[in-house]
Amino acid sequence: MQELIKRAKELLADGTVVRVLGWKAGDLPYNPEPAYFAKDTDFADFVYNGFCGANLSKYMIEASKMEGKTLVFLKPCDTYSFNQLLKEHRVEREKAYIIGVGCKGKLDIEKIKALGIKGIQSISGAELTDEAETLTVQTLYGEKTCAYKDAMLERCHVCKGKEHKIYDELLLTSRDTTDADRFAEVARIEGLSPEEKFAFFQKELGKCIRCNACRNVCPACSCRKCVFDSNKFDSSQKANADSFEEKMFHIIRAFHVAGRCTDCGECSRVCPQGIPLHLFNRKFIKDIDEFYGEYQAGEDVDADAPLTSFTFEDVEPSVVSTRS
Amino acid sequence: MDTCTCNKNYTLDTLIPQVGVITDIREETPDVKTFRVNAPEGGKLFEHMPGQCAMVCAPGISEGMFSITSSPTNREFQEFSIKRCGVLTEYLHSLQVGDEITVRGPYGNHFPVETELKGKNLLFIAGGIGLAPLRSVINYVLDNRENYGTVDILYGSRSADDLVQLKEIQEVWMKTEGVNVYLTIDREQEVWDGHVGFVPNYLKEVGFSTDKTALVCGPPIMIKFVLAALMEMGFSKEQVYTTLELRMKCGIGKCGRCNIGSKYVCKDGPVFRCDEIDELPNEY
Amino acid sequence: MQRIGVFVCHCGSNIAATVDVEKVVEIIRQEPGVVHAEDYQYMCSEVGQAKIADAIHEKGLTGIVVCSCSPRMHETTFRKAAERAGLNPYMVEIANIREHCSWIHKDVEEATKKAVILARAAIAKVNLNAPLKPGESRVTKRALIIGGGIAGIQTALDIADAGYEVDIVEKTPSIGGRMSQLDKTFPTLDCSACILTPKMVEASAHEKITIYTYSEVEKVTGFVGDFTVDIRKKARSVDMDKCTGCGVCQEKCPSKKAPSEFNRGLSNRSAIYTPFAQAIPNVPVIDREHCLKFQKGKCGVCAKVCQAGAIDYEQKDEIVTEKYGAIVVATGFDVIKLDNYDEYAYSQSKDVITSLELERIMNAAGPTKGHLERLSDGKAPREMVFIQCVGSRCADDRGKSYCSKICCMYTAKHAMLIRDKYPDVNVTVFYIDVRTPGKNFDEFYRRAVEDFGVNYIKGQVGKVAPQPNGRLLVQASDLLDNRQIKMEADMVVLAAAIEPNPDVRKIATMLTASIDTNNFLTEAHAKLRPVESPTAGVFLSGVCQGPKDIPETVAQAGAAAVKAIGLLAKDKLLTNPCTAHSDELLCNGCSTCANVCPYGAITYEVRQVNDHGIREDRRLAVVNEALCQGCGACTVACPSGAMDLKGFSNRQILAEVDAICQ
Amino acid sequence: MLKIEKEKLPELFAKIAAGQELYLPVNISGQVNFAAWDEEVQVDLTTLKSVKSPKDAFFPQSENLYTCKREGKKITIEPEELKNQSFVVFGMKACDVQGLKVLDQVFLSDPVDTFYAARREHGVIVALACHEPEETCFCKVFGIDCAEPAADVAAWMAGEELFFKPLTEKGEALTKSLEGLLTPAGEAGEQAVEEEKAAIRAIVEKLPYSNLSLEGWNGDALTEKFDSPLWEELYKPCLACGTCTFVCPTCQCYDIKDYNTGHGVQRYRCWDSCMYSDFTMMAHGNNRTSQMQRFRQRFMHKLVYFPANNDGMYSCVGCGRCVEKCPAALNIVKVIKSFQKQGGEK
Amino acid sequence: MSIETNETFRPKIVAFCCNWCSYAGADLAGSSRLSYPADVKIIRVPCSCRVNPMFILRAFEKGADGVILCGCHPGDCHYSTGNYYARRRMTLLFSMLDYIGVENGRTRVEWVSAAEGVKFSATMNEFVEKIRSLGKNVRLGDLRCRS
Repeated sequence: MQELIKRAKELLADGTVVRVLGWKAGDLPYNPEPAYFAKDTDFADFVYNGFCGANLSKYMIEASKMEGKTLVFLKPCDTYSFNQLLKEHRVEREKAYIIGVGCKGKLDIEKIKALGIKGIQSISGAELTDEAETLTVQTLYGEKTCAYKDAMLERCHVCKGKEHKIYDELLLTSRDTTDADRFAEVARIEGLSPEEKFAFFQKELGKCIRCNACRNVCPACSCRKCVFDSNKFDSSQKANADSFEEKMFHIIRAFHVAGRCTDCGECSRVCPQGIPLHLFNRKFIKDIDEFYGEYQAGEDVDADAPLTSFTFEDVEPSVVSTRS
Repeated sequence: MDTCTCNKNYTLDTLIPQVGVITDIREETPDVKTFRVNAPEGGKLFEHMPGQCAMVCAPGISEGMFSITSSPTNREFQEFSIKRCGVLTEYLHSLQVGDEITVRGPYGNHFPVETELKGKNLLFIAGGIGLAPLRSVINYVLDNRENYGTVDILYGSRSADDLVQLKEIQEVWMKTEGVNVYLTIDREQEVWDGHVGFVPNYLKEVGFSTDKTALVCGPPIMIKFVLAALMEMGFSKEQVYTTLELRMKCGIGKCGRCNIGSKYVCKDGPVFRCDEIDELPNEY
Repeated sequence: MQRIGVFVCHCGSNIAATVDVEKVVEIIRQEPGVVHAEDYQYMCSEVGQAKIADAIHEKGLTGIVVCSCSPRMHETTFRKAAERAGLNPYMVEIANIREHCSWIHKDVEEATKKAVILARAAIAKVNLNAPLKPGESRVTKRALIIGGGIAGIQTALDIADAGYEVDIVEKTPSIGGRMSQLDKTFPTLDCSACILTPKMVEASAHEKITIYTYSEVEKVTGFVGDFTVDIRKKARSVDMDKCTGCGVCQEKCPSKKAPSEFNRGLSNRSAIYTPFAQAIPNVPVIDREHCLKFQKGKCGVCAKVCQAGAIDYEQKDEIVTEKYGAIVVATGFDVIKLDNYDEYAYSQSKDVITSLELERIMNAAGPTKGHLERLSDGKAPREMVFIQCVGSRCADDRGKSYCSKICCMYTAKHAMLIRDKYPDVNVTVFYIDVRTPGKNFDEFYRRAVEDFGVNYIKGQVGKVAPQPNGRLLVQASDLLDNRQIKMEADMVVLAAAIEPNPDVRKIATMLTASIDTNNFLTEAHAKLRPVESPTAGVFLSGVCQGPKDIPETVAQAGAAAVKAIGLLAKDKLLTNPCTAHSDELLCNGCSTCANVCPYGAITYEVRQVNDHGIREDRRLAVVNEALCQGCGACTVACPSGAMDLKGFSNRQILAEVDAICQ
Repeated sequence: MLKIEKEKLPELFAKIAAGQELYLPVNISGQVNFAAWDEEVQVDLTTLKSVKSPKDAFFPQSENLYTCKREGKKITIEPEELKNQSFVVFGMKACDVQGLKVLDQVFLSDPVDTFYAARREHGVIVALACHEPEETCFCKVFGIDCAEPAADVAAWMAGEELFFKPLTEKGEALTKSLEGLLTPAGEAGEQAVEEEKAAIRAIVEKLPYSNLSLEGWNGDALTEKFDSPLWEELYKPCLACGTCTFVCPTCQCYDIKDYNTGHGVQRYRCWDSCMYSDFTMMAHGNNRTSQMQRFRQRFMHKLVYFPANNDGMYSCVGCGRCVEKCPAALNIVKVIKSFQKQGGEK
Repeated sequence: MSIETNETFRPKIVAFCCNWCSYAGADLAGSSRLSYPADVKIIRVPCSCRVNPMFILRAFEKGADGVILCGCHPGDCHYSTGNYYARRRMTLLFSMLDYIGVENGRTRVEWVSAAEGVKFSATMNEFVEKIRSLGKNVRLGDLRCRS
């Protein structure tokens, strides 16, 4: 963390950048927030630890509109999002100085709480430099521990790799965290009967409160005005009146980001109701891989996107009913 | 448990509208029409006070807040002057006599015609469609002439074609004793032999004495300059009333949209005395 | 909200017999927005159109719904009627209650109900219609003809005679096409070359016509009136300007093993060659695949013998880019491959040939100098069998489902010519049906049977088997006498089906012209617009549109020319106003729309916008309305819904959906 | 005071639900929210906070107001029926109950919102003391005692028992209907509840936010707070989603919309959020164009405007849901603290 | 569900047809008097690529029991490439609907040329039959629209 601060201060001092986009410590051990730093004194609150899960790429849309260059710290997975935004002309490369920061998997406070740990006062072991595999949590109800792994966000278990896809320089080393198959859950659901599938999603989506957190945090959902906020399709809805609306919203949202979603996992991370929203996006990713060849959004800025290209031999839509 | 009967105590919720029948449509200007609305069984939909508004709705299309332009002293109907400027108003303009709409209200406060304004000399300053709420007050005042002092009306518009209620102005207001009407349009026009110039400038030209209470309504930019002019002329803020317009949905100060500072424009407004506006955060 | 008038057409009894028209009117009259509704016998008639105009005037209608036949039939009619009455023509929508309703349903109640729903959908749409105004685009006064056969030549001549520049692009080294390979033509038996050659000469000499032989269309962009075409002039290796056409090079060329395309591979030609004697231009090309110089690096005989110094081994393909207002496709046909018809032993015996090969054999300039002889041993045949419908009118996917149309007549011609020239040769024709509609056609066929003694047997040939004695055993069934036939023949001639030139698929894609499942180009309307492609500015000439004989081809070529001339004669074209447009407040500037636009109609610019009080510079999509053809691909690619299509807007389509699902 | 063994709670719920609708915290796919009880549901009384506050038992996320039907030119209006049967909400916390008091100020003030009023009238609230308060709680700041919730019935979970104490007439009536299942708590019970209260209060004292100071936040602080440059810094991470408002027990902004069902136009209202960019947007402009303004509005409303209109009552009850759920880790505590810090520096 | 109810069940079916091929194919089916059930209602769009997934979901929302999209055969698009995009979009959309448990027979894409009146009618007959066998769409509709 100190290296990051030191380097940021240097780049501010030599005029390379006029502001730094990073994370500021919160008032609880686990809630750092994305923040700008412009002066030396601002860095007192600077933090980079396991709870800094927020993908800062999306903030670069706004930062690209500001005067001067912004130093942004991007984790490996965030760089895919940055690339994708670059491809869509939503961020400006010249406005960003990217320091790729290492990552040893990001933590999910919900998972820690789900382990029955509450009344949290402090957490140790979440720093990138900590070698420990265990988090030690001081709580109002005594000291608790849990394995770092068990507290990790789902997305980190299926990490695409710790290689930064775009950067000006790199700091801190990463630790490989992949220990699960990215598409296993999607495949499991695909294997269910229509009734079971329906019941599963009905239950999950039934929790949706249409708060739009998933959409607003999503680097691919970068529309200035979402179709669900405009009258272009008579689709502006927040009624939450019955299950159809959530389906409409989540299917269309997933469709709109199909071929653009880098699978950064922010939607699932922020959902207040813990809906595994990545299951929608990953379904499209899996289908795209299977039907049109493997494609990773944000890997290559110049690659043709799956939904804006085609081949003459593409599968027919009837494949949906014939393949299973 | 048994069905209880306690709900009978509740009157119909204020959010539930009434059906209104359009009984007359007057084309005031190329883009303003005045709609007369009655209850389906005849008569007025409700009683109101000058300056109050109502939510007019074309079901399935949209709903909007419009000031009631007819005077409460009119016992037969309510009128709305509506300018065509969006989906709803476009739709309303396509309606014909006999068509039905829904109306709920009246909402908001009103000009203090029975309190502060009583006995005062009144100066009405309106621009364009801004005459709509003031017309209600003017007719109320004219119908209760004995309760008020002098009445001066300064009304301006972009062009001669854009002056609303011109017939009434010329045939009633101008002919009423003790009422002075000053009309102006923004730019020269062949058909126009009256005054030409913006409302705030005309106001200063006429140079009204400060023994009056001013009621101002019109486009925001006009209000801004009229207020400045009035201050310049020596009026105090306590002598000036105007209306605010924000996005409104419920009309009863609960949905949160028109909240500004501790006021809800739809409930605590739309009529504000200018010194009250000064206390609001600058978000209007 | 519009003031809508609804007009329901009886179409005589076409609609009224199954749809209760009065009831539709009665129900629709109650719909919100509908201020006028009436029915009439024939809405498309003058009286019907006048009713629309009257209602527009009297009721101040702002939107019209006509419930009638398909919009493909009369949309334009009603739009024009509305326009004459002062209404924007795009405020008219059609509810198709004939093709999509009365003609396919029998139950009156059901059809009436559906007609009401279709009318409601149209009303819902027209409520959201906005007046549209077509833009204008210029017309380049030059036509391109793809294919230099008789169809292409005729079209080119007709257009050029009208005073417009015409370019012909021909893939082979010479114009002339299939017709140049024919010997005699039915039903007059005049010599094909004698009537074709003057046309070829006329075309090449015409000052308005430029001929690109040995060339192919490489790329087409643009749209009606303003196509830009890249033509690849393949390297001929011979300088067209220097060559005198003396022919010495072909004589001296040591490589003479290349199969002659012109003779359908029945003879060989040299590596440097002109396809046939009357070729235009009379300039040879070097077939680099068979040329020793190109293959082995040594030889160079032709260069040595060429007095004019026209041989140029270094010549490269050249791309010519030219602008055209109209394009005529005249790519013609080929006979099908007979791989699927092993039973006829085509690949096993040299004496089983196609009719087109027989044409070459019968031709004096052909491989046998016009002598009828077996290709296996050069002997004169005594017994000849013709088999009809090989690959035509085929029920399964071995062949073509359609009738190739010309085979009956050319077979009669062949039979007659053989019997005339070689009276001792017996000719037997196996047929399914003999189809001879056409001027003097049936008379011609009857002459073959009655005057020339050709033996016609209605029956199918099951098998042709080469015999050890060198003859061919033909097994067939005689359907009229209901008996099996086994006979030996010396030659068997197969009337192989014809199919569109295989290159047409590529060309159609470039032109965005549609083709049917048999690769024939689709006409804009099967009856009323038979020589136009649905793609504006593209016209169809000859067999590329469907099987036809020479007179029909020439007639269609002329018709295509007239259509093209009609277009070229205009100075300006009105463009389709149903184009995409982007809402600047919603546009993300992400380029997704541009990535799917087939016309390159979307570009980006940075512009300041005022988004409800926020002023900022934004990268925004801009649609070039002259280029946009209105497909709508961009509207779906756009995630924010900024892109929409005029005339088929999101909200219009959704309104139709709602009305239907109500 | 009465009591029931925890293991008998299903019987209790069944009995309540036999007479009326019963809403209580239920775990669905890993998340606890208030939902209607039936034998299938997985009741969860140990999770401290439901994701959404139980306010939607009284102010549903979405509710129909009326249906408008059209025949030719004729319009008819069919108002939605008001709630006319009693229902029980079991397991609300002290902060949630206080949240309703805040909503009462809005919906029961003139003109009364009859839809809300009918629900309030028919709703019986059984409030549960907070067994193990958490670090995100700060109800104490607003004078709420989570050890002793004030509702129709107050309840405590202590040991293997649930203690049940009716506080109002409605509460008494409910208790009466449960006779047989509930047994007198006795001296020991009273004692156990007192111990539980003490334990709760002891933890509350130790909570990190419990001594948050609201000094300077009141109805009079309008201009000073409104004009502070701090907002410009504070709002930056805000994603403009509505999570905070939708989980909040006091947020009451709503939208009124029409839905065309094909057989009529349904007028419904649904929760809205002042954080949404189109909340105040009009055809010609928007009086809060920037996210900073919208962000400021939410907190100014809760801490300044609302107290100004309601005798100093804050429109925040310290439930801490926004603290837990904000995707950008922003929350009202950070706002209050930032102003405090700035005040200190001055 | 008993068989009787299935027989009396009249589904609502929306067919999006591209203007150039399939709409003309439907016209041809009409002029050839090739009948198919009146349950099918056609919406004309310029190209299959004009069909937004929102349209399809909207149809289901408002009570459609089946939605079919007809366009030119691949390679024959009037706009040259439109149906290729439509093909990818619909493949993914249908796959997603299948994934969330919507019966996959409720959606279909069929390529119908202007000459294929017979195919158009046969396809519609087949599709209606399929939807009848699936019964009313209950998994993807807005409850408020149920009559």
